[in-house]
Amino acid sequence: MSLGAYLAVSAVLFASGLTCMMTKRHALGVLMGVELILNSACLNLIAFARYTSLGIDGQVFALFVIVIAAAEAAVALAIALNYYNNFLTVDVDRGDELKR
Amino acid sequence: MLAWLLPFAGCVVITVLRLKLSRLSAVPGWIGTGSLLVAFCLSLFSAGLWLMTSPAETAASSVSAEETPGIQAAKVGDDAAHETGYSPQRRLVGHWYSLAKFGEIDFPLGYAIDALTVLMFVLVTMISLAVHAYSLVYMADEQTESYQDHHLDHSPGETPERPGRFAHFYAALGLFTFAMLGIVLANGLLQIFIFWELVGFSSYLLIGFYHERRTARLASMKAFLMNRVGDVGFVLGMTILLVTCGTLLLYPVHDLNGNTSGSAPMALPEAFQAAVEKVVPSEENHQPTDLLPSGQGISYALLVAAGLGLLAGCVGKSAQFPLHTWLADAMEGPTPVSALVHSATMVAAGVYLAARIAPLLLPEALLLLAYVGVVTLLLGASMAIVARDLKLVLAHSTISQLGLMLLGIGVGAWEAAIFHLITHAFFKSLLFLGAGSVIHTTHHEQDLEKLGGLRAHLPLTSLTMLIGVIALSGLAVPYVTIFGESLGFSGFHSKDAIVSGAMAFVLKNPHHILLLISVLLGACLTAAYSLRLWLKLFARDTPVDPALQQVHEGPWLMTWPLVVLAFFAAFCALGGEEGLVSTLVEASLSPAPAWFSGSTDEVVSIQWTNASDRHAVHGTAGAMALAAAWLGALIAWALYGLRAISSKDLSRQLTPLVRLASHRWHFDTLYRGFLVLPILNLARHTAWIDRILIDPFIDGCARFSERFSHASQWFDEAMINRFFDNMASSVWAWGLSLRKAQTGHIRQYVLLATMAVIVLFLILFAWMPGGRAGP
Amino acid sequence: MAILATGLTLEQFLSGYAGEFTGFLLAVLIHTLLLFHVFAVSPAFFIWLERKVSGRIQDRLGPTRVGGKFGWLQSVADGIKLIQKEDLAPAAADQWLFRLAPYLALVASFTVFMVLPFSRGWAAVIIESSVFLALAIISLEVLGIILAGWSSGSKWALFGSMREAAQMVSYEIPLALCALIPVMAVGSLNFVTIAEVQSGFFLTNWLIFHDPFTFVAFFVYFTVAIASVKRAPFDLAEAESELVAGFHTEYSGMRWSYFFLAEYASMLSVSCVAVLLFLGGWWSGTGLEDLLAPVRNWGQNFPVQGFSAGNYALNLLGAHIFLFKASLLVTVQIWVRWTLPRLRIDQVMTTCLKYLIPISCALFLGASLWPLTLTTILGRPMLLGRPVGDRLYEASHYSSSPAATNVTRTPAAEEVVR
Amino acid sequence: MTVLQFLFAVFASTTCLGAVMVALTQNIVRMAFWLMVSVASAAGLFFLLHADFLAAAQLLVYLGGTVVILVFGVMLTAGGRTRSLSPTGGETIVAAALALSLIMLLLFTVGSVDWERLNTIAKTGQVSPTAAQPKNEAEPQLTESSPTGDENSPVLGAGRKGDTGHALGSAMIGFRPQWNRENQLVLGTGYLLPFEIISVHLLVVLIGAAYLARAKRQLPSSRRSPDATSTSLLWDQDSAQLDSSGSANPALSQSSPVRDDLSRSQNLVSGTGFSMFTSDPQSPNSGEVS
Repeated sequence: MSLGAYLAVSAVLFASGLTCMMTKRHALGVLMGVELILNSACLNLIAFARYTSLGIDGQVFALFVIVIAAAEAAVALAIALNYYNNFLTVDVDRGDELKR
Repeated sequence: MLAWLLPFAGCVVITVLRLKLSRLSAVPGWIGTGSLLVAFCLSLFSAGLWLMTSPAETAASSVSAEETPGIQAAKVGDDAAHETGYSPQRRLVGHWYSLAKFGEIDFPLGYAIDALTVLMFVLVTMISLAVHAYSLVYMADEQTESYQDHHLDHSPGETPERPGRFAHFYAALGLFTFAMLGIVLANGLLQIFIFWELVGFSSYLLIGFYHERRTARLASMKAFLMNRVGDVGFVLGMTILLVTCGTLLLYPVHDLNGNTSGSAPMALPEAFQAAVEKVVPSEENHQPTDLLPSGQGISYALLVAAGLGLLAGCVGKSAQFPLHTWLADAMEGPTPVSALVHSATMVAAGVYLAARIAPLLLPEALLLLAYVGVVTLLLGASMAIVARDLKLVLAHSTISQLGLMLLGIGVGAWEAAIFHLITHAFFKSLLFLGAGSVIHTTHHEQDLEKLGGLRAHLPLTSLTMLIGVIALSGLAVPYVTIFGESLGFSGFHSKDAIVSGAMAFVLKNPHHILLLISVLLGACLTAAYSLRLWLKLFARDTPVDPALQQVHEGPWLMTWPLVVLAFFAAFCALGGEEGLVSTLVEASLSPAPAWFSGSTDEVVSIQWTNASDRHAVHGTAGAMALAAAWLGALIAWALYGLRAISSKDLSRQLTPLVRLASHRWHFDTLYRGFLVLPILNLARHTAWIDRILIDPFIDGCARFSERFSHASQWFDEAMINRFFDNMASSVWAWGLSLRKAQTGHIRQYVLLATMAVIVLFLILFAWMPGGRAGP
Repeated sequence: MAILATGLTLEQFLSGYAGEFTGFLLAVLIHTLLLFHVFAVSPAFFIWLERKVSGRIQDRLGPTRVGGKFGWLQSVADGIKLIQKEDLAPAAADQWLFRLAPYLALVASFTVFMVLPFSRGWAAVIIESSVFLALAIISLEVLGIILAGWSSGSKWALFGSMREAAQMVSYEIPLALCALIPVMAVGSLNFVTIAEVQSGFFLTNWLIFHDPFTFVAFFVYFTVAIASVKRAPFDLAEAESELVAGFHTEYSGMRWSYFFLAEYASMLSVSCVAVLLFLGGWWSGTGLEDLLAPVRNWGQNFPVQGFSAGNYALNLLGAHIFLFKASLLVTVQIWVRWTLPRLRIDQVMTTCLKYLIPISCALFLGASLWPLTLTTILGRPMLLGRPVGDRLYEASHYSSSPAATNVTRTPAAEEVVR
Repeated sequence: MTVLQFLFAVFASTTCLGAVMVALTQNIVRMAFWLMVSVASAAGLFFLLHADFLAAAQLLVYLGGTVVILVFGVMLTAGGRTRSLSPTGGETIVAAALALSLIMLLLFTVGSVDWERLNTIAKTGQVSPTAAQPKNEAEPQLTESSPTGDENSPVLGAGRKGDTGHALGSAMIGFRPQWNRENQLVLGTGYLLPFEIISVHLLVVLIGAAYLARAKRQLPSSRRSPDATSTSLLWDQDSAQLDSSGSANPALSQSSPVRDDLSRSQNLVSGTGFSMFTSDPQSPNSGEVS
């Protein structure tokens, strides 16, 4: 298999994640989009690690990305819960209080 | 060294604590006293160590090792470097820290410990301890929130009140002691000068302690300014010495055995000697015109001036003839302070320094010093004998005794001078504390005419003061000895030493006979006024003033220092010039430089004496001094004790003289007329110039700049502000319009960002073919 | 792919005959079938076992009718009954997820067996980080359960699945930490290596007796494992006295039985992991294998080229020993279930967060310091048995894929590959 | 069709399918399911890329941790208004158009870059003359390069393709063997510091998340109105109710300002506008358990 195939999969992942972020009004839906995007980055890094001279470094970065994604999910969930506590909804469109 | 730091620590602690403690608390006093007690014990300990290890010949390195815990770190030089030829004394010199270093010249902070230092430590800490303890009672009325000062001028309806300053007092007292110890410990003129000024400052604090009183304010200011006059000389002298000798250190660094550690820089006496020897050969063919600088070498006159400058500092500090007026005014301070100032610390500093730097003084300077001492001696004595104020008598007595000491230095007998300094410290502090006791118990009554007949009420005070008076006047029972000792108190021995020094000097230089006569006259007067004081106070059995009927002794804290000091005043000079104290003093002072040993000098023809000369005339001199003292005592006895002669008649007959003396020889008037008023006038004229010429100019400038700023204000407001306002409002409006784009919807932001990325990529691909890496 | 003979994987063996792609597919098929065999039969056995054991503990007989005196076929009969039942889905349920969820749980618990070696080289997938992968897959079962609970549209199911989620997420941490302790002692993440290291004459070579920390870690691991397969006393997700039946309240019939299948398979899989990590894997610990070692060389290329009958026989023996140990542990789990009362949910969480995690952290720390300390004091890294390092060297011949290590050793196998 | 290609096809298709379904589905739990599918298939892709350890990490962290947490969060926040959270049609169309164009763009970019040449440049540090060769000739060279070098790579434990656990671990603790441009194996600097930083970061995140999500009092159910977003409004209502109830009893009305103040301070402290003091006697069913 070639590098390009993996990059194509990653592109699909990325675009789906972005779409998720653009269309989902549920806060956790947006979060899932973020996860998809991070996953696509991960896939990219590992593919480059496999097919180029990036070597083991790519996997190390991917590992860091995974860890960061987990941390980000925890914090984002906490934020979402707080958001829910304060707004009684998880609709991100209602979180425009700062604008008013 | 620890003993030196403790009072400072006490001072600091008190200063800190006074922020926290109530004004009613006696804790600061106890802290101060406690620290002094420890310091005193440490001093005693080190003195004991010093005495135990005293034979310098057998001193081994183990001795100095034993010494270290007591006197803190001797720098043991393992190799015996060159034995400094001129200083066989045991001395511990070292440096802690270099303040600054300019090329070759080093300004270190160091210490020079020898027998005199140790002795002075014991003395200072002991007297200071006595004063501290004494003050616990004397100043007890300061432990209040509202201290009523009856000496203040006030309208009858109100009593001026102020918060008590007990802690303040102890802090200043601790600082004072610390500074004096610093002088004693210092090695190097610069360090001495630092502590010198610290002494001046803390004395300013203490003299002006009752600073609500105008007199106290003026007195402290006067003391400070007078000291400044002397200090100018000090600084000048130091500068000259620094230029000529290249160092300000008194002694080279070496350990107890005189071993210098490595290549020690040349110390001051050595360098000075070298400088003098460089100059003196050019005096072989002495021409008066050669006195002034003729070549590029150092002028002899410059060296004399250096000595004179340093002496000016001593004169100012020790309240000698031209600058003596501050001391009498300094009585405005609390009495314990006076005791400390007059005995061990401030005025002693001058004499101490003079004795320390004596090898640096050329004969001209010494001679001048001798005459200054004589004049002061007589002046002080004459003022003391007519003074009505209890403390003033003692103050003038101090002036006169200090004159005696400087005379001793001036005639080359500086061992005697220091000896007298020490004995004087004891009995003068004793007298002051006794006077304080009287004043305290009689509720601040200081007038001798109102006091009197207190013996029955204050038995201990009267007894101790009698001892002090006898010691001061140098009285003794002639030709009677007990246990091989002549029957006399400490003053007898020390005064004898000075008188013999003066006599030996006069014998060699007969044209200076005036010195001897004055000394004897001074001794006579001393005995007279001191006995007068005692008789006035204690002679009669019943108080003159009925208000003093209920007077009785103060608490033990007040009387015990008196007793202790009386003991020392009586017996500290035991053994006379062969005694312990005198020996220690002799062991530590620098011996006379080479030119002292009899060689006739070219400029002022003086034959110098040495110890053996003085010893030869000792008996005669003692007899003469004793006779003079007895004469004075008898006169006083006749006048005030027996009232055989009415003192009033006598004073009426000697009216001009008495008036002159009681007006302190009009020195204050003279100073006022010749110095203060002209300066004030000058100031007035300067102020006039200021007002007429400079002020209008400045005003004009100000007015111009005001106009200018008005103009620029207009410019600012009309042009710049409007410009920025317009800009800000347009930015504001723009921001408001942009705000509509900020929907606060996170999804929209993502959408826009994605769009932007896509557009950017498209632009990149469309217009930047270089960005395409593909085929 | 599993190592069929010395230096030859099944995939390589089949490829030699049927071409690469077909060989691969065939190998996959064979592995799946074999594993599904284990996966499907063992729960049936354990369910029967549980019924009997619980019966004995409660002083009764348990199933006695179907299939003879001991009710051998009771599980089969239950299975047939469940298959026949109607497949119900509540109206309030999210139908699609509701139907999907049991399969998710099933797949997760099945996948674990993929990386478990049953004997030397007998694993469907041999990879270096198989312990890690096994732990990862064990933690996936919860997803199916959560989805099941949520999609049921029932409060009880939702509560059950919430509890399960909280419990699983918490218990994953001590589970992984305890599993890491033998991993650290051996220095490999490979199940095969870890098991091979525990070969030898006596039990002292088992990692549970490696040092005090592994000894304690085994019991902690076993406790946590019980919790992670939500067995009593940690079965809060299906606490019938509080939540009717927890996450599977709304399930019935075949889908309901899938959950049970998954649960019992999970019990077996965590027990297998425990056996591999702590209890000597497929080694009897009696030195029997050492006696029989020459057998491995018998019958080289016996039935066909690249196959070794002696080796196969010994591996078969090891697999039986392994399964026996694992079944023993499952029995202990059953025993525990019918002995201890259920904890409350807060007690469950407290047990994990306040006790088990700190304990396992302390064990981890101690286990990492233990060899250092021993080496400093005694000069050798362990008290009993041969040092792991020595054994590791020997074991490394079997642990990794033969493609790399054994190519030069067996020319016959190489021929087959060509 | 080789085995690898077959497996890639399976995993890539499920990955893409899962991702697209995440984007298309509106039900949040189904989204989570599809995310699960996508992530698990991505782990399969990682296996294919010889990153076994990462694949396991992906399964453990993403699937076992992150997705579970997400679903957990979904359940915790499911009690809100049941109004549909689906986007408007226009939004969807715009987003879809954007996403499609982005995919096109990315695919175009991927296709147009000569990766082999770039790789050669990166390896040798210079633009080699062989870069102009056709792409398919360089294909084998590309596929054979492996993160750990080759089978005979001296990297620790690299006995087999995909055995990156040892290499990763070594890199994490500071030993990173790498090939330099002269094709010699040298010891590069590892990732010990980033590793430590990431560990501390994780800890901080854990504590922070626990702090953020700590239990707070919820609003009484009667207040669950869309406009109940301002806390100041809430205590005003509370105090108003107190006053109205206290007007019947003069003594109570006397004491009401005190309680009012108390409740205000409580509200200000708790920050959510719900005070146990004020609402307990009025709405006993307020403490709804989640």
